[in-house]
Amino acid sequence: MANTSAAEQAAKERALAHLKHYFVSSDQQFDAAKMGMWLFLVTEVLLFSGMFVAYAVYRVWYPEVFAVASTELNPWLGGLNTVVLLGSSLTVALAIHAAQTDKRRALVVNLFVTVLLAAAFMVVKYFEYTHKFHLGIFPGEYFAYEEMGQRIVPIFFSIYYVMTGIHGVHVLVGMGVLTWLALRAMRGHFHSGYYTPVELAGLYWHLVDIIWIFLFPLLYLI
Amino acid sequence: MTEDKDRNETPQGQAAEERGDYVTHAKSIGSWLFSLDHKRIGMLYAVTVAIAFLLGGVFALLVRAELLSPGEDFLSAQSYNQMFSLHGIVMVFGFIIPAIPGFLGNFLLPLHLGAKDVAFPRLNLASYYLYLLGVALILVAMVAGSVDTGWTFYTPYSARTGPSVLFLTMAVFIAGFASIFTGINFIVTVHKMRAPGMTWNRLPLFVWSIYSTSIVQVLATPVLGITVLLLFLERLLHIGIFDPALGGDPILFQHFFWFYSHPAVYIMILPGFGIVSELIATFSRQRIYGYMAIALSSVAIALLGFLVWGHHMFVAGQSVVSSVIFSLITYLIGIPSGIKVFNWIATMYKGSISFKTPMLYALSFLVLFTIGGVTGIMVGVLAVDVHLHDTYYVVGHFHYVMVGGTTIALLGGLHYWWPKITGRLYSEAAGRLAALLVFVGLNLTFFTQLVMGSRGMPRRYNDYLPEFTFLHQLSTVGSWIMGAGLFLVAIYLLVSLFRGKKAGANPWGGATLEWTHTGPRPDPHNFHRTPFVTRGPYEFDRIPELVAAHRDEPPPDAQPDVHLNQDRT
Amino acid sequence: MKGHHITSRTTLLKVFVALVALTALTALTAQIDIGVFNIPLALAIAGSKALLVVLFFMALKYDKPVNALFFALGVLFVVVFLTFTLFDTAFRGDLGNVGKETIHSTEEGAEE
Amino acid sequence: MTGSFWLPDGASTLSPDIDSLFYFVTWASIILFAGVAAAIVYLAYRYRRRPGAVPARVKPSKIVEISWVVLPTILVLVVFNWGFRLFIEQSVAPPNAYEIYARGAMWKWDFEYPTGTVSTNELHVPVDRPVRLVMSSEDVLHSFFVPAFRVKQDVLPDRYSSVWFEATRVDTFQVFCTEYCGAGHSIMLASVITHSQGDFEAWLASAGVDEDTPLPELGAQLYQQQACFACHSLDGTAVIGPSFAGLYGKTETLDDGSTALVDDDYLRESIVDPGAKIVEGYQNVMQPYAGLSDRELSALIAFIREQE
Repeated sequence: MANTSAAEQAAKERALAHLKHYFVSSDQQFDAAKMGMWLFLVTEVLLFSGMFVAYAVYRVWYPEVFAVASTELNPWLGGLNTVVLLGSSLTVALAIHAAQTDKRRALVVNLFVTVLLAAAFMVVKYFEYTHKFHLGIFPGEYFAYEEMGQRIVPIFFSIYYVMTGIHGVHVLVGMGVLTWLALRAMRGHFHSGYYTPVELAGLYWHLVDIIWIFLFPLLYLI
Repeated sequence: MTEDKDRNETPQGQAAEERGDYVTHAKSIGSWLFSLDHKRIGMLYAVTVAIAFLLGGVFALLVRAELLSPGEDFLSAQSYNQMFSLHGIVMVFGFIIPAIPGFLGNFLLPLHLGAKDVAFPRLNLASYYLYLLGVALILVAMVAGSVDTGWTFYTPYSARTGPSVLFLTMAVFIAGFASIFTGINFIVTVHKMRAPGMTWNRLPLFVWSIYSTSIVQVLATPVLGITVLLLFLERLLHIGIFDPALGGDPILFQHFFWFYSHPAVYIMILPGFGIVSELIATFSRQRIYGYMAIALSSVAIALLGFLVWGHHMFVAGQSVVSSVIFSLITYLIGIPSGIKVFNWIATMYKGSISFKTPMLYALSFLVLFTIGGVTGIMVGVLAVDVHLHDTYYVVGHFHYVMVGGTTIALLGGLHYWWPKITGRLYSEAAGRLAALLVFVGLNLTFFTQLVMGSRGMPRRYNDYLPEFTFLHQLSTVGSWIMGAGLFLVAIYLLVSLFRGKKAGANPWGGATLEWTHTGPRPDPHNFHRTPFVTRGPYEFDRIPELVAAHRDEPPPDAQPDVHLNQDRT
Repeated sequence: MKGHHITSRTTLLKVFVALVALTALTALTAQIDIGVFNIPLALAIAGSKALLVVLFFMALKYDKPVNALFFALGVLFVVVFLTFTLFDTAFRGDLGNVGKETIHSTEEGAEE
Repeated sequence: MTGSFWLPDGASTLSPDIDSLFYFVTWASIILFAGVAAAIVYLAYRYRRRPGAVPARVKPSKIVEISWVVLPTILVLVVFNWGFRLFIEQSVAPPNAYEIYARGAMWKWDFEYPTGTVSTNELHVPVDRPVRLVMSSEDVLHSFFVPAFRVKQDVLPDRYSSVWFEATRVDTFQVFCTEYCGAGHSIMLASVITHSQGDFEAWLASAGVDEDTPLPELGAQLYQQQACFACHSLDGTAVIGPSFAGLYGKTETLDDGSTALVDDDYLRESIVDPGAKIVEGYQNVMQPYAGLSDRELSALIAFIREQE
């Protein structure tokens, strides 16, 4: 028993090093940070909700055009991307687990694997985009792709580009943050007493994954 | 009027004097511009918001001056449209949304909660600079061949007019982030940073209203972000979602825009409610009547505010089903506002009412907001709105609520907390004269607009039929009187900075923590000992003996780290 | 640290396997055309996947209830935004004061 | 504008009902406002701060709190229901309504009758008979508003929106555009002219063609009717388009640097296809007037030629 309480004591001292003067205890600081992050995630959900509303409105008006246009997207690449992102969600959760249990090596490895999986996601996206540009499928007015008619199909692809584009930007931002955290983890900044940044980056990354979980069926499958 | 001198010496140790209060403890420019102290950030907001208000006011006076006579006086149609657009944009995004949360909210929230600072001070400073960048970009949009789309920038007109709409969309996108981060910051502060003993039903009503405003800011502003982003892409890549030529639907843009903009009007008025609750209670020296009713009606307005945006679009071509649903829910949201007004009036019953300037503004708020409210009920009626929509009646309605409501409440709050912010007293006579001028000018300006509107005068017209000339002239004269009143306020407040009498710690006999637990100006970390709260915010009858007997100190048996807010989420 | 829940690695792996399985399920069910139930089914599967991620990966299940309240409020207002906008667009032109179809589509219909 | 303090004279079958609802809400508001103001004045005076007066504790009573929730809710739902029923009547045009197509364009209104004749900025309608306007816009959002009939409906590009009214007296009524549409938003005016049934038919028959009026005079009428005045002045000041004063015979420098002599063909082309030649310093915002007959075109040109 003695050593666990000693480890407990050590973790408490290291945590106090990060305690801000206006907080009363590091638990309060950690809970405040997490609540702030959850509120930020709500704003991200509402940001994407705008695009889901645009998708729903035009789907209700032109169901058959949307069904036809979505056949142009390759469901296999979409499915692969979904599994890649689910994997990255797992590894970021494992990273948090490692930080909580003071396994620094596992933390660094998991963070880097997450970044790699995210990069793989972006590469698959790159191929999808270039394939479409090659066919002449551009957003809105520059749409030059005859097979499916000219009227509402460009709107489907505009919504597709806006949704996946903004989601892609969020993936890139996530990659940047996770890489920065991995570098700090290598220098031993995070341990069971102080791992808030890893926790918050994990929450953000899970949300980016959830957005793709909804994007995949709506755009690729139905 | 008897000054309440007997009880404003609070238990201040000697330490405060050497270190100086939040203003004097550091003098350099950097200590102000990059300060993490919520009170100094509040001051930065105050200066920028005042400049934005001055700018918006000048545009308003130009618009009214052009309308003095029919035909083209000194503004061409194009520049008149730019003028009213800029008046709208600068006033909405530059002044009225950030003003009370940014200035008074920042300054007072930690003080009201008994906390040392907000939950995320760095985020607080970042929010200020994002807001500043947003206002700067609006000015760039103004100079670069300005915007003539009105503050609503409806497509397809906004998609085809001059290029400066791009600057405008960027400015609004960035200023939106400032609003989101402030909202997040305040919600976490209220949940996590309350002093021991400060339970939810002991929070001052100003905190309740700022909390409700933050809920609306967090839930509504992201949709403005996506709306403005889609408009930006519409103009750059012609993505066609709002462009009828490509099969898009301009009414969808109105849905996106008003999903943010109606809750935004509650972002504007809720803080005003908070200030009026504080003023009415303190100057009637009476506990608020129906404390929980007022507190919960703020939250109810915040949440219901998201279900009513369609009442801006009754004649825009939306389906009759949605118009009927929106009109019905619009009525349900009128009720909480009514509850508040009735409860404020009931608070004055059996009170001991003093008529200092803040109370004059609070009473004129009650009168003007009632007019704003009932005209809101009028434009909420489906059949009558068909006649009144987009006429000066609507202009009169929302100015009664925004100028007669929020701006008057802000002026009341400014005078009420002026001694606590600057440590000086302003001249009471000048204050009352200015309040009268503003009241008269406001009614003259906007009541005539109500009459013009119901007679069929459309809004956003730079030229009008001769029969409206007299009413326009009345309205313009009214705007001069109100302008003079506001200018007078600016003068005597600035004068009081240098030559005002020194104020005590509690010149009005307020009962909330910033009056009873800090010196004339709060020191950098607000409180010497985190206050242990044992009473409600408006229990004036319990102040004297409590302060005298130091019973506000934590009771000896309380464990040192007893933090009641820990176990409560 | 006291009070911080640590989700065991086995639960994380089990949740991951469930998520991949659901992805496969939604990919398969999309092939077979079940008419009007296509969209609700796809949304139901995506919703359950999202719930799994939120409860276990983001540990909302073991977290303070107020965070769950905020997230639920956000999702509620997305639903409000969606349904009230669809009240308009799905029923547009219900009483004839506005055209049910756009002029372009009526002309196109007339041409064929 | 005669009419009561608040509202212009109503001239449609529905306007009396709408006015009575408007007055009900106005009077209810005035009574509520008077009550609030009286309570404030009384309480402020009765309980003004006097030395030594200690405010007495007031226990908030549940009944009072409930009453000022329930009473306003009832009042407000009554008003909603009344407004709802009227709105349904406003939205559904009677089946036998006389249909006219209206087109809103940047800063003018065109009204096309079943007989094919197109009248600009002047809507002639029979009195005591329901008229249904089927409206669409050629560019941005506009809104058709006739205060006297208490009707308003936004005019949308690419989607028909309709409004109906039944005039109750013979008169001329003002039409406004109430959805912001740019520089000419405030001069995009038109007028509704009601006739008895016989006069209306007579106007409809003659409106199509009139051979006798001399060209310059017809041109002057068209200058007003087609709202040329909105953008082209006669006194040399440039408004949105070049002024007609001394225009004929001038050589204009165009925005691509070339020059063009202003003669009959230049004027005809500038009316039918304004985008072809844009004079330096002006924007390409003019709508093509393709609907004018040859006689109307030559009348306009004759009129412009006369302007020094």
